[in-house]
Amino acid sequence: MIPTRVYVAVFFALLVLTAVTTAVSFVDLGGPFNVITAVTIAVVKMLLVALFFMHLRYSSRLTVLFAGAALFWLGIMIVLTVSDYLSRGWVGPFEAMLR
Amino acid sequence: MITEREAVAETPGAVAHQFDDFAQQHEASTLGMWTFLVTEIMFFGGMFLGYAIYRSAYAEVFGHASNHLDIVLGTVNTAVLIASSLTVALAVHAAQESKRRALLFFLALTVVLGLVFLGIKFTEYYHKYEENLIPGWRFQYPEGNAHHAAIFFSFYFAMTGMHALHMIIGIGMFLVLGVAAWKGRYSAVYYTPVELAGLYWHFVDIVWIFLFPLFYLLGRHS
Amino acid sequence: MDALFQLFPEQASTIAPRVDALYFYLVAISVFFSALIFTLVIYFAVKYRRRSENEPPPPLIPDSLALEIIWIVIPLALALIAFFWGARVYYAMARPPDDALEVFVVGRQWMWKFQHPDGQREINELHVPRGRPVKLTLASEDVIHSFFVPAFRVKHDVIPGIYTTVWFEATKTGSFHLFCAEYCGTQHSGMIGRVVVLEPDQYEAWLGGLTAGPPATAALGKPADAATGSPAARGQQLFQSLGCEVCHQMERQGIGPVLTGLFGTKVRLQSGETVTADENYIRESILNPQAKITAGFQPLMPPFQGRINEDEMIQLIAYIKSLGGQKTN
Amino acid sequence: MKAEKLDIPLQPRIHYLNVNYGIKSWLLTTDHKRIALLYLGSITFMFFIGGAAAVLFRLELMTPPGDLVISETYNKLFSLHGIVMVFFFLIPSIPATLGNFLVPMMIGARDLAFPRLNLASWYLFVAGALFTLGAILAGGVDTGWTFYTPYSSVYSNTFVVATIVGVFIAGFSSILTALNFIVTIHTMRAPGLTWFRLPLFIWAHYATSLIIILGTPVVAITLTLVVLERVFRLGIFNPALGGDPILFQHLFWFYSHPAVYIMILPAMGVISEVVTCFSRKRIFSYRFVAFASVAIAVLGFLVWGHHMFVSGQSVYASMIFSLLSMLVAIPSAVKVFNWTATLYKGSVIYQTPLLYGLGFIGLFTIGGLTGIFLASLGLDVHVHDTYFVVAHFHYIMVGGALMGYLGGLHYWWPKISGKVYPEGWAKFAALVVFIGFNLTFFPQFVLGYLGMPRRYHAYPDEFQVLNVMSSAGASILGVGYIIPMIYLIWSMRYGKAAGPNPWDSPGLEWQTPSPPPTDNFERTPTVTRDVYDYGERGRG
Ligand code: HEA
Ligand code: HEA
Ligand code: HEC
Ligand code: CUA
Ligand SMILES: [Cu+2]
Repeated sequence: MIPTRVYVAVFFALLVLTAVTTAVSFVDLGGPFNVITAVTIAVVKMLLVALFFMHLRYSSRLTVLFAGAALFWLGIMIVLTVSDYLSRGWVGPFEAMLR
Repeated sequence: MITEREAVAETPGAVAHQFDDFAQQHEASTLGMWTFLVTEIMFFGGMFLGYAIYRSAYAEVFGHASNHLDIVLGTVNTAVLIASSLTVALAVHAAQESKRRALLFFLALTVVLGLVFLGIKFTEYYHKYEENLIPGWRFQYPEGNAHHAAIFFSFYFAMTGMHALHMIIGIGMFLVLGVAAWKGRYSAVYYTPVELAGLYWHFVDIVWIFLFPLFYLLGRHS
Repeated sequence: MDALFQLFPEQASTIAPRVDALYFYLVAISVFFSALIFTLVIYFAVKYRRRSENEPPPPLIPDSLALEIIWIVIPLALALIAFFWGARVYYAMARPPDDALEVFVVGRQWMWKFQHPDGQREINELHVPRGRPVKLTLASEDVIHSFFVPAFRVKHDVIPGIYTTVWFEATKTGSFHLFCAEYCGTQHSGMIGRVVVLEPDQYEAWLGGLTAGPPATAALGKPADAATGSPAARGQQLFQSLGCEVCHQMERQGIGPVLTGLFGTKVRLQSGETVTADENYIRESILNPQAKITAGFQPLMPPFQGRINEDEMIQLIAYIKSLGGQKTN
Repeated sequence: MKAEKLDIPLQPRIHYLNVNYGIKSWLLTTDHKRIALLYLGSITFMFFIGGAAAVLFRLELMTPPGDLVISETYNKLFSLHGIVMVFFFLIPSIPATLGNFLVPMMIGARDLAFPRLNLASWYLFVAGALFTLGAILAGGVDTGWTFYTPYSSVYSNTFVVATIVGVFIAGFSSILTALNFIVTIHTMRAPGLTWFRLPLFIWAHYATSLIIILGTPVVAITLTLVVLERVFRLGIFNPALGGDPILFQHLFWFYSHPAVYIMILPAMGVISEVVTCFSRKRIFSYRFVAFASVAIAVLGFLVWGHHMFVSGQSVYASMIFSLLSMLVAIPSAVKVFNWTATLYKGSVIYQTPLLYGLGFIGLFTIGGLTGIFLASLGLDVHVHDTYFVVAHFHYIMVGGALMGYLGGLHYWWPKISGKVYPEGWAKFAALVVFIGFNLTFFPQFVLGYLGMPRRYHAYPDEFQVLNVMSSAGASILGVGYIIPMIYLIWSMRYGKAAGPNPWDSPGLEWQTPSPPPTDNFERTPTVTRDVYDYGERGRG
């Protein structure tokens, strides 16, 4: 069984991260860095909740595999869709190969 | 017409007829819950993808529009939700140690925190109503392209609304669990329902962990 | 064309033989594999049929990695050939030649409207010259449609909100079916028309006849459009009447940038990105200027979304193009 | 056989069909076998509704002008046909009936892991079907089964919302079934039943369940957004309000392409069982066939953009999707070749299930190969949204999946009902289906390449001959479907008793009486040998 102090520690870590992400958002980090920081912090928070509160750290490989698979498939969906949007206006690359 | 086996299955804490033993039943239930969470991830994932596409297409307006959300209430709500995750984790812990009173206490606390979250959320919704920021119903947005701002708020309401719906379901689950816990159904031997409800609640928490920066924090720096 | 029974569509564009060649390649593969599978299945089923109830059990046939590899690699190779072949044809379809004749097409429930560079307008009928590439810029006023001419083997969706293009070079004169291929509501199957391919000199005559005499579309009951001028000329009128010229002046920079020579060039945006000033960009700049602010300017231009329709948009763009610039794509 | 003779019972043996009687004992049952039968009834009903719509629009298409029904009606008919056939017939067909019945039996379990959830899934299915049928009775829906925006979200003034709610609910029903399968297969296999001893039917259902779990939620949320957009006039997919209709297509096909594998994989599972049993041989290359199912499930998620080659999707994205579509064809090819090889040197018995099985192999091959045409970019531009596509998917869904379903239904009918169906009639019906099918759909390939667009109420004269052939075939096909329905129902009452193992198959589901007792097995079986052990000469 996981000792309660682990839970409490995770709780405080989450609070601190919430404070950090809120504070940082008021600073202009330039370019895409605000988004990157915000998402990174959110991912860390997610991992904390999943690993400790949801006991993923202590679960069977199968459970971890399922959780991982969901994220992986979400990744597939996002990456392939975004690849369309990003390459909409492209002209040129592979031109020679294709003409 | 209930067979004896089925009758046994109705008693909580007993092994249902299709399973051989507790271990198998527990494994199946946990795996079932995780599989369900996989579907939930994909469900919210679809909306996150939509959000991401529009956010990059209309970055400017999205940034502006996000400043119309109340960052104080949003941050407080994040803290409330994280606290409720803690109380759920402690509730599961109490059940694992067969501590009935502690279990009841943490379940009650979770429900209260959940209700506080929803209360704050609906206050925010009401503000949006007053500020005419509800797309399709009352919407005025003079500062920029109103259509694009409306998309921002559409996602805001769709995603936080879907999230709130999940919270309401979760609170309902904890109320039912509370009654069962009151009757002393859960103990170190059998606490699967508490554990599963906990998994669900943590998942709902994780969704919010992403919603918060994406909606509230986006345009603060500009 | 009018035969009651056909097995193969007419080839009437430069791309059609290329598509058909690919088609025959795939037909050949399919016939081969279908025949192979059918023959083997029937042969085995007959040859190894059970002859009596107490026939001894069949022998154990060991798995064969070699066989598996063979029937993975060969189909894969054949499929990859189809991929590369298909990709090349597709690429050719996606990139119109530079010297193409440009026609604007607006689809709406449930008709096709065409606008030629010299101002002729047609409905559900498109006249084009033989032997010259024609590039169509497609716009929709409502839902998604799809521009499809089977004899040319070309098709592209017509999407509200953005421009798409399709091009072809007709090789045969005659009249060909034009279909709307994307389901668009009640009269989807009525959203059809003809593409009439004329010899270049006939085409010139047709053009002349249109501007001088009564338009060919009169046959369809459409009154002759008195104010027929080129889209660019009408665009110029719109440019004045909508008040664009208040901010966009010809030589001198006003509140907004000078649009002369803009088309096809690279524009620097306030966000630091650069974009090509193609049709879609200009369209967006007019409908929704805030989306992409040109570097060095204030976001002062009012959005024109909802104030101009697709036809007018086409004319404005034609006007801006007529102010010079470079060819895109 | 011996066991049956020994305990010729004075009282009829108790099995799952006669443990108790009455409507309540069925509507409140948690027995997977009874739920399977509830599903069987429901989807058969839905199939005939979808089929009736097909009959009507095939009649309309006999003549070039739109003269039998008006175009609104025509559009509602094919929408109804597509929606009902896909969401309310083919997706649940094999998994919810044969799968529900057999997954626990094949792995030696007493029931699925969550029996009550299983019943709930049937109720959800019925609720979804009622919504959709209600929408049809109220006036119908005319968006096609693809619900493309902005037509569905803004322009159509038919009952889009009610239909979508129905589809949404049905989606949750299939999610619950899939969840049950995944958990059951993971946790409840009989002792000794390792993964590589599982019947290929189970592998196929596992792969199918994965797709359902990962894909269905996405279409659920997408359709929800369409409803929100329609009801609250939001602009998420409406270009007039800044939305992007192509995003809808991405989200829709992210589910709906994998969904086509939801429809075919279970049928492939059936074929693996049938072909082995009636050639009295183990499957050729078990592992390749098993992994092919998983490969199809995974690769199937990477190719959805092949439905969008002319939609304004970027040229390069289209190329990626085309390339990946070529790859996804390979595992299907592996299966086809391995089934064929299984017949080699077998001891082939011509029973009805095998006839359907062989029909499946042939028609699926044609359907699949024409999929390669569609996946080839330059060619798809011409045939996209023409009857070529219609022919492609009917070859796979009707010639493939539906034949697989009928084959499976015949194969396990003795187990399900305890009775034998009339073999002569069954063979005759299989032949009628095969002939009717090819006459209906082969001409459509030709029509498609000629350029006849799909969803067309009226068409130019020169397409008439081929259309008449197709309509004629459809009526033959309809007869072919009605015959089995009649004799299967007939056999439930009048058929001869089947005995526990009429096909003499080594599968676990056959090692228990027919119909099985409520708990499936007297004693949990222990597995020590290969599921496909037909006692071939030379086995160790
Ligand atoms: C059960 C259903 C099912 C299945 C299994 C498939 C399987 C495949 N489909 Fe199909 N498809 C549909 C149902 C299905 N499809 C439907 C319903 C639509 C239309 C949707 C709509 O718009 O309404 C559609 C549309 C569709 C399109 C879009 C067409 C368009 O709208 O323009 C494409 C394009 O790539 C495609 C491709 C494929 C491919 C490559 C496969 C492959 O998986 C096939 C693989 C199988 C084989 C290849 C045969 C066996 C192999 C051999 C015998 C060996 C030889 C092989 C080679 C040489 C390669 N399908
Ligand atoms: C599982 C899937 C499935 C099945 C089994 C079928 C079965 C059939 N389909 Fe369908 N079809 C689709 C899935 C399916 N279809 C889909 C997804 C579409 C696309 C829809 C869209 O565009 O949105 C489509 C579209 C489609 C079209 C194109 C319509 C168009 O684009 O305009 C056609 C045309 O011939 C057609 C024909 C048929 C026929 C003749 C059958 C036959 O196999 C049916 C045979 C069954 C019967 C004949 C029933 C027997 C019952 C009776 C005889 C009772 C009769 C009662 C009365 C008449 C009151 N289908
Ligand atoms: C109130 C002043 C104003 C009016 C009226 C106006 N514009 Fe503009 N326009 C601007 C400004 C300022 C910019 C540069 C900032 C930006 O990109 O939004 C601009 C940018 C543009 C651009 C993009 C040019 C580039 O270099 O990227 C186009 C094209 C354009 N306008 C066309 C039009 C048309 C067509 C009309 C009339 C229908 C019009 N404008 C009316 C002020 C105006
Ligand atoms: Cu326009 Cu179909
Ligand atoms: Cu597909």
